[in-house]
Amino acid sequence: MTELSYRDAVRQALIDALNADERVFLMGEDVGSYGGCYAVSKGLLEEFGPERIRDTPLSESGFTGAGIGAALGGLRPIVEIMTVNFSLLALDQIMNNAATIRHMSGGQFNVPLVIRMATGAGRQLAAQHSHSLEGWYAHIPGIKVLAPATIDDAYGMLGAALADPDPVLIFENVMLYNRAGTRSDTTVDITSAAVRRAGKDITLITYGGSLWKTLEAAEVLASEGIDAEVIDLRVLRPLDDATILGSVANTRRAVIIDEGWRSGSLAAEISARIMESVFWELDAPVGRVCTAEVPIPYPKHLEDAALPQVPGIVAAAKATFGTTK
Amino acid sequence: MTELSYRDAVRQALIDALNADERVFLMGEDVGSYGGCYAVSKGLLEEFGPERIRDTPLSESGFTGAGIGAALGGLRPIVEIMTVNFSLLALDQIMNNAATIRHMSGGQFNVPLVIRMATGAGRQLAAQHSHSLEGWYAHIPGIKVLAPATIDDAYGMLGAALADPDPVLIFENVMLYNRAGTRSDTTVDITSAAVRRAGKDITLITYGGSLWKTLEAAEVLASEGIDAEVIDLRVLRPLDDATILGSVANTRRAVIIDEGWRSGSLAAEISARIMESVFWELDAPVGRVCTAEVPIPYPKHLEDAALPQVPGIVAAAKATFGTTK
Amino acid sequence: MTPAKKAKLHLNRGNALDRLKMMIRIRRFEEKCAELYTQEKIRGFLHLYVGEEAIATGVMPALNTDDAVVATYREHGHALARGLPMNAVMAEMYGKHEGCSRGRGGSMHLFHEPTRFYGGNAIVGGGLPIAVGLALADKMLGHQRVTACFFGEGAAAEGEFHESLNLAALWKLPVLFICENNLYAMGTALARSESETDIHTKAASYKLPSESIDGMNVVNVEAAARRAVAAIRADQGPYFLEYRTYRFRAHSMFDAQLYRGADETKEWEAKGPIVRFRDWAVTAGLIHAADVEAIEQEVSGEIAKAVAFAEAGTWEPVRELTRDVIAGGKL
Amino acid sequence: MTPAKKAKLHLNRGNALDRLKMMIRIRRFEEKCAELYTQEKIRGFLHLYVGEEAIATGVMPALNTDDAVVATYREHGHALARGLPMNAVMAEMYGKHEGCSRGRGGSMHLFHEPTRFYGGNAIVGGGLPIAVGLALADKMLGHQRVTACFFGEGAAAEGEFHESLNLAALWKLPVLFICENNLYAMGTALARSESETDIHTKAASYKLPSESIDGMNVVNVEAAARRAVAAIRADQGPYFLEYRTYRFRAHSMFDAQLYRGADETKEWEAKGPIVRFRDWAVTAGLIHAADVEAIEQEVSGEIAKAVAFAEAGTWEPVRELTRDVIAGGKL
Ligand SMILES: Cc1ncc(C[n+]2csc(CCOP(=O)(O)OP(=O)(O)O)c2C)c(N)n1
Ligand SMILES: Cc1ncc(C[n+]2csc(CCOP(=O)(O)OP(=O)(O)O)c2C)c(N)n1
Ligand SMILES: [Mg+2]
Ligand SMILES: [Mg+2]
Repeated sequence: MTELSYRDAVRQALIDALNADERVFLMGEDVGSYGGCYAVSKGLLEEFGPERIRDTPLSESGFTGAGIGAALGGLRPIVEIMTVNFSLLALDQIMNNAATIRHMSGGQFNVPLVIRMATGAGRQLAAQHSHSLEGWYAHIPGIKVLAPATIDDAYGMLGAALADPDPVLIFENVMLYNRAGTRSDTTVDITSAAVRRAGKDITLITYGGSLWKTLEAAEVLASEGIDAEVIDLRVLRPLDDATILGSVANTRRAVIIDEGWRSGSLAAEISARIMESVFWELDAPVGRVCTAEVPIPYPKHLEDAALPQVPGIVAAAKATFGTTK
Repeated sequence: MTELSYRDAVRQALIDALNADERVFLMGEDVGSYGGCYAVSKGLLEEFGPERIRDTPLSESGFTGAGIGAALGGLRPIVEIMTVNFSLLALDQIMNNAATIRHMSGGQFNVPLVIRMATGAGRQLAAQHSHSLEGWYAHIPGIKVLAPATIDDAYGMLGAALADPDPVLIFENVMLYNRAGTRSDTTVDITSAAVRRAGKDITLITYGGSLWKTLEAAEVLASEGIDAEVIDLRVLRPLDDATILGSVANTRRAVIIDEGWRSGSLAAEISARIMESVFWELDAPVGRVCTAEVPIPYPKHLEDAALPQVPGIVAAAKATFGTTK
Repeated sequence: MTPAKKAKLHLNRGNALDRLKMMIRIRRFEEKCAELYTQEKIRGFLHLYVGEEAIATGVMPALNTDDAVVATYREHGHALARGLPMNAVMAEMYGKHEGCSRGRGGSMHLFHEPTRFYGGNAIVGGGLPIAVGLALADKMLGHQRVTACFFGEGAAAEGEFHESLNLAALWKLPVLFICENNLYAMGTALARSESETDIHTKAASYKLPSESIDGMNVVNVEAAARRAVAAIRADQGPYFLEYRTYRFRAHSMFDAQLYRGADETKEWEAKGPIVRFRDWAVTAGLIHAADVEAIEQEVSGEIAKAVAFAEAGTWEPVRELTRDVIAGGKL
Repeated sequence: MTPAKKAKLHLNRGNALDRLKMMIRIRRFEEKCAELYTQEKIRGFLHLYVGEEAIATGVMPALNTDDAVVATYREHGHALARGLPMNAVMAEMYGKHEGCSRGRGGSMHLFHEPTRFYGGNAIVGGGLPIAVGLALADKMLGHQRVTACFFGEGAAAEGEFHESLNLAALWKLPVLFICENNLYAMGTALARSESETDIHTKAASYKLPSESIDGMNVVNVEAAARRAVAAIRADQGPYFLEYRTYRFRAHSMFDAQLYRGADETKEWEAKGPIVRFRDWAVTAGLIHAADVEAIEQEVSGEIAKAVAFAEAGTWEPVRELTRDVIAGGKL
């Protein structure tokens, strides 16, 4: 167990995958000579050469579709869309091809494609470069959606995604790349949510970049006598209902923390599922802490105000105790 | 009050808008010579000429972006994206430009653009031609999203959308085009939900193509002694909370009927809002009737099974009475 | 057949009968489909290839069995010419479980693993990047295979056309781009959608060799395809063919054809690929009138069987609704 | 100025001083920005135009005040050359309320209604369709205006490039497409992203007149722009200019420039637009060494004032967070 960053963990996962399977290759804008927009693939070109660390022209739809074709053709492509903000240009390929070919072909063909992208706000990149759309992508049948928040997941999810016979989207939160930690030897699955902190008074449900804020909030709550359980969804599609609902049935209270815009957020889906399955166990309405409904503004104070933050999470959690009627 | 179809109502709205304001023009694939994929704009080319009934090449991103530019340049464009299925190709322009320019420019520029598209399944068009993404679009701040279900709305919403200074997306459900009815003289707003049937026992919340199924279900329920209130959302973004929550607070029960795929549906958002605001008034968990999580299959029996249908709505409504604990 | 042999077209009686028969198979199959559509046996969108049969018929023989094909929603002809069993195609048109896509796809989504037939793509331009990827896989895996990608001239305006041609040329991938220029995209005439209507010249933007060919003449079609495929196999770079053709029928079953006159269609019908090749081959003495009669009979029998097969097919049970969304069940 | 006059470039002492001063203003402004970035006064992405100043400087004088400009995330130079007040631009870099986009946009989203400066678009290729639309509005409304659209050579691979050029040419719209070919898109050298690297030749696919020009020479730049704008105003059709240039600095502040050697940059710096024009103009006797000194001083004063303005600017209150999403508040 050595100290490494989230970025290093993803890089190591790439290296191990490239070494383990000849069919694996990485393709995307500036993954090669530049070393990756967020330096994730730095050094890989030298190690694996331009065929397998394949720089693409700026053509998100073209190379994402090419990834689909390459997967159909027997390879195990990892397509990097530099950031989720540019993935809209590839959405037709993702929704109309990657997600449907297995079904349209009656199961004859499948698309073992991994698409990685950076996601999230917090770096003052303003309205066109700060989207958090992973929860939104989780609406699409036919794909899996992953949101690694820990070093182990940053490392382990890539291999699991490559082993999956269907398209898997991995969203790496830009605020986590520099986060350091240690990597354990446990292999990770891509089917379950994880309880990152056990607690009995309330369930805080989150994923990705918000996990760490939520854990911090849980500590604040603990200091005020509220013992929060923190669930890291990890897999945004399909959701692990058992873990989520089991926890809420236990704690009887829940708040969902989600960096997506509030309306139509993944948080809404989780709230609805809790409603449907454990309504009678709830002692308070489920709360949500989401991003404000605004294209992310550039100035730091406004960006901070737009995103979920620790005090807001603490307040939302406490509110579930204050509104008994 | 004469009998006309939903299609005719949209066409009449186009004609009236084109006559009322020189700056208005219609642009899209096959809106001219072909008369519109769903014959909505038939005859308009002859009446208004090729400048104002502007056929475009197949280039959804290009002409949607051109619509944004034209709106910035002083026109009032109506961009027709033939169907929502192709709108993914234009999503970058919609989310990154249309929805953000007002904000990014600090309010200096605004985009008075109307985008119309056909939406919905039910015509056996299979996995790539049967999307219902209007609820999904409602996630995006900076745009308004409309779903006309009635003849009056099919007619009236277009004018209201054109009068709006911001981008408005209008989703016309393909199953409604042939639906006939009469048009009243009332002007319609694009801010409120409508109670299409008053009732006291349960609130059924829906929009677009599912409205008519829901009203049918309400009659079935009535025959079994359950008096359902039916709300037609009409405006999917921003949602009219007052009407929705007021009704549910009254009836204490709700089911949402939504043709979108279940996970991450607009129905989830509405369920979450009910949870947040009227939890203590609820006598049962809020139910959802959505589309199954599958790319829409071609055969009729499977397509029917995938979509919300009257018996499923009736069953979901009744379930809210059966599960008291 | 050796590559060298495949590169040239040897027209003899056998070939001529094959080509004619294939074109007639496609034509009669689709005529039957149109009829079945009015009977509501086939639903959804139905796009007929009538008038364009020479292209699929001429191109497919230039391909090997392990090459790949990517087509559009107007792909019945390509499927049949590629060797998909007519029974499975017809059952798919019905949406029956026995269809080539298990009934899930219908007319616009014919798929077939044994012949590497990758659909049936109903998003205009959407198939091009996939073809690029298939070719990339072949190149990286060291397969000597070609991917043939069919699309209409309408697709040439889409961004994906541009991105795909660039990628294929930049990476020197074995893709045969085949533009079926039938002059209309739904109701939009080429001149109203492209500032440069000479489609094949656009390939120059990508340094991609290209030709424009009469797509109504199956012999020319095939000769060009063989030339192009040979070039691709030799250089491992893409090639672009534009075939000039015409669709005799409406765009789909919902098209009143307001955008063109019956005269124009008539004119083109007179140069139709079947009558033209048939008359030429008869005149040239390659085939005889009786051959044509025999083909028609054989084809008519095959179609009748396909209809019977489809009719006898089964509906997948509703409990299977969500299968084949992701793995599980029967991957 | 009359159109005929504007179409030609008259180089005299006044002009020469103007052009030199503008290039120096842009250069020094950005050098200051880089400094402020390391001080964390400016955050987010910061893309410098250093080395490319001749293009914006040469093109803008060819435009009228009522023409429109669409630019990219590398647009400080365009904004200044277009006439945005430096104070407002600097305040925007800080994210202050007094910024030209109210602080909401930052470096990548400079907007300015009075000069019809439509951003500041940070999606590569995303500005092209908007420029097409602006020109369409002008044409339909009968305005005799031009829309100048700047983008990098990296954008040429995007589908929107293709779709936009076709639309503009098909509809004969008054768009001046300006490709700033600095040979790299982030770390991707042109030859590794385009099979045809001669970008301006791609315009032929759309029957669009095009030229490739040395973008390091402000005189050439301006002459070509005037020619192009005159052609656009005369024919009401688009024009495509490719300016060959080079960015001296990293792509953004996060770029280690692993993809190119310092030698290459050195070589280009030697032909830099400022030194080249300055030396030429001095040698030609158009301007004197003392002029240069005076310009530097004046510019340095202006920048100091802009920084002071930005520093003194205010932060928009958090309660205003959701303003300017849709109308309401202050439309
Ligand atoms: C991206 C997209 N936009 C629009 C459509 C609707 N549509 C289906 S076919 C078609 C015309 C295509 O014309 P062309 O490419 O020339 O092929 P053809 O039908 O003539 O064979 C259109 C507009 C679509 N399927 N996909
Ligand atoms: C659609 C899209 N993909 C990727 C990016 C990330 N990105 C920003 S600038 C850039 C390079 C653009 O190069 P070029 O167009 O040549 O302009 P330059 O930066 O050289 O001025 C890339 C890849 C983006 N902003 N938009
Ligand atoms: Mg066509
Ligand atoms: Mg560049």
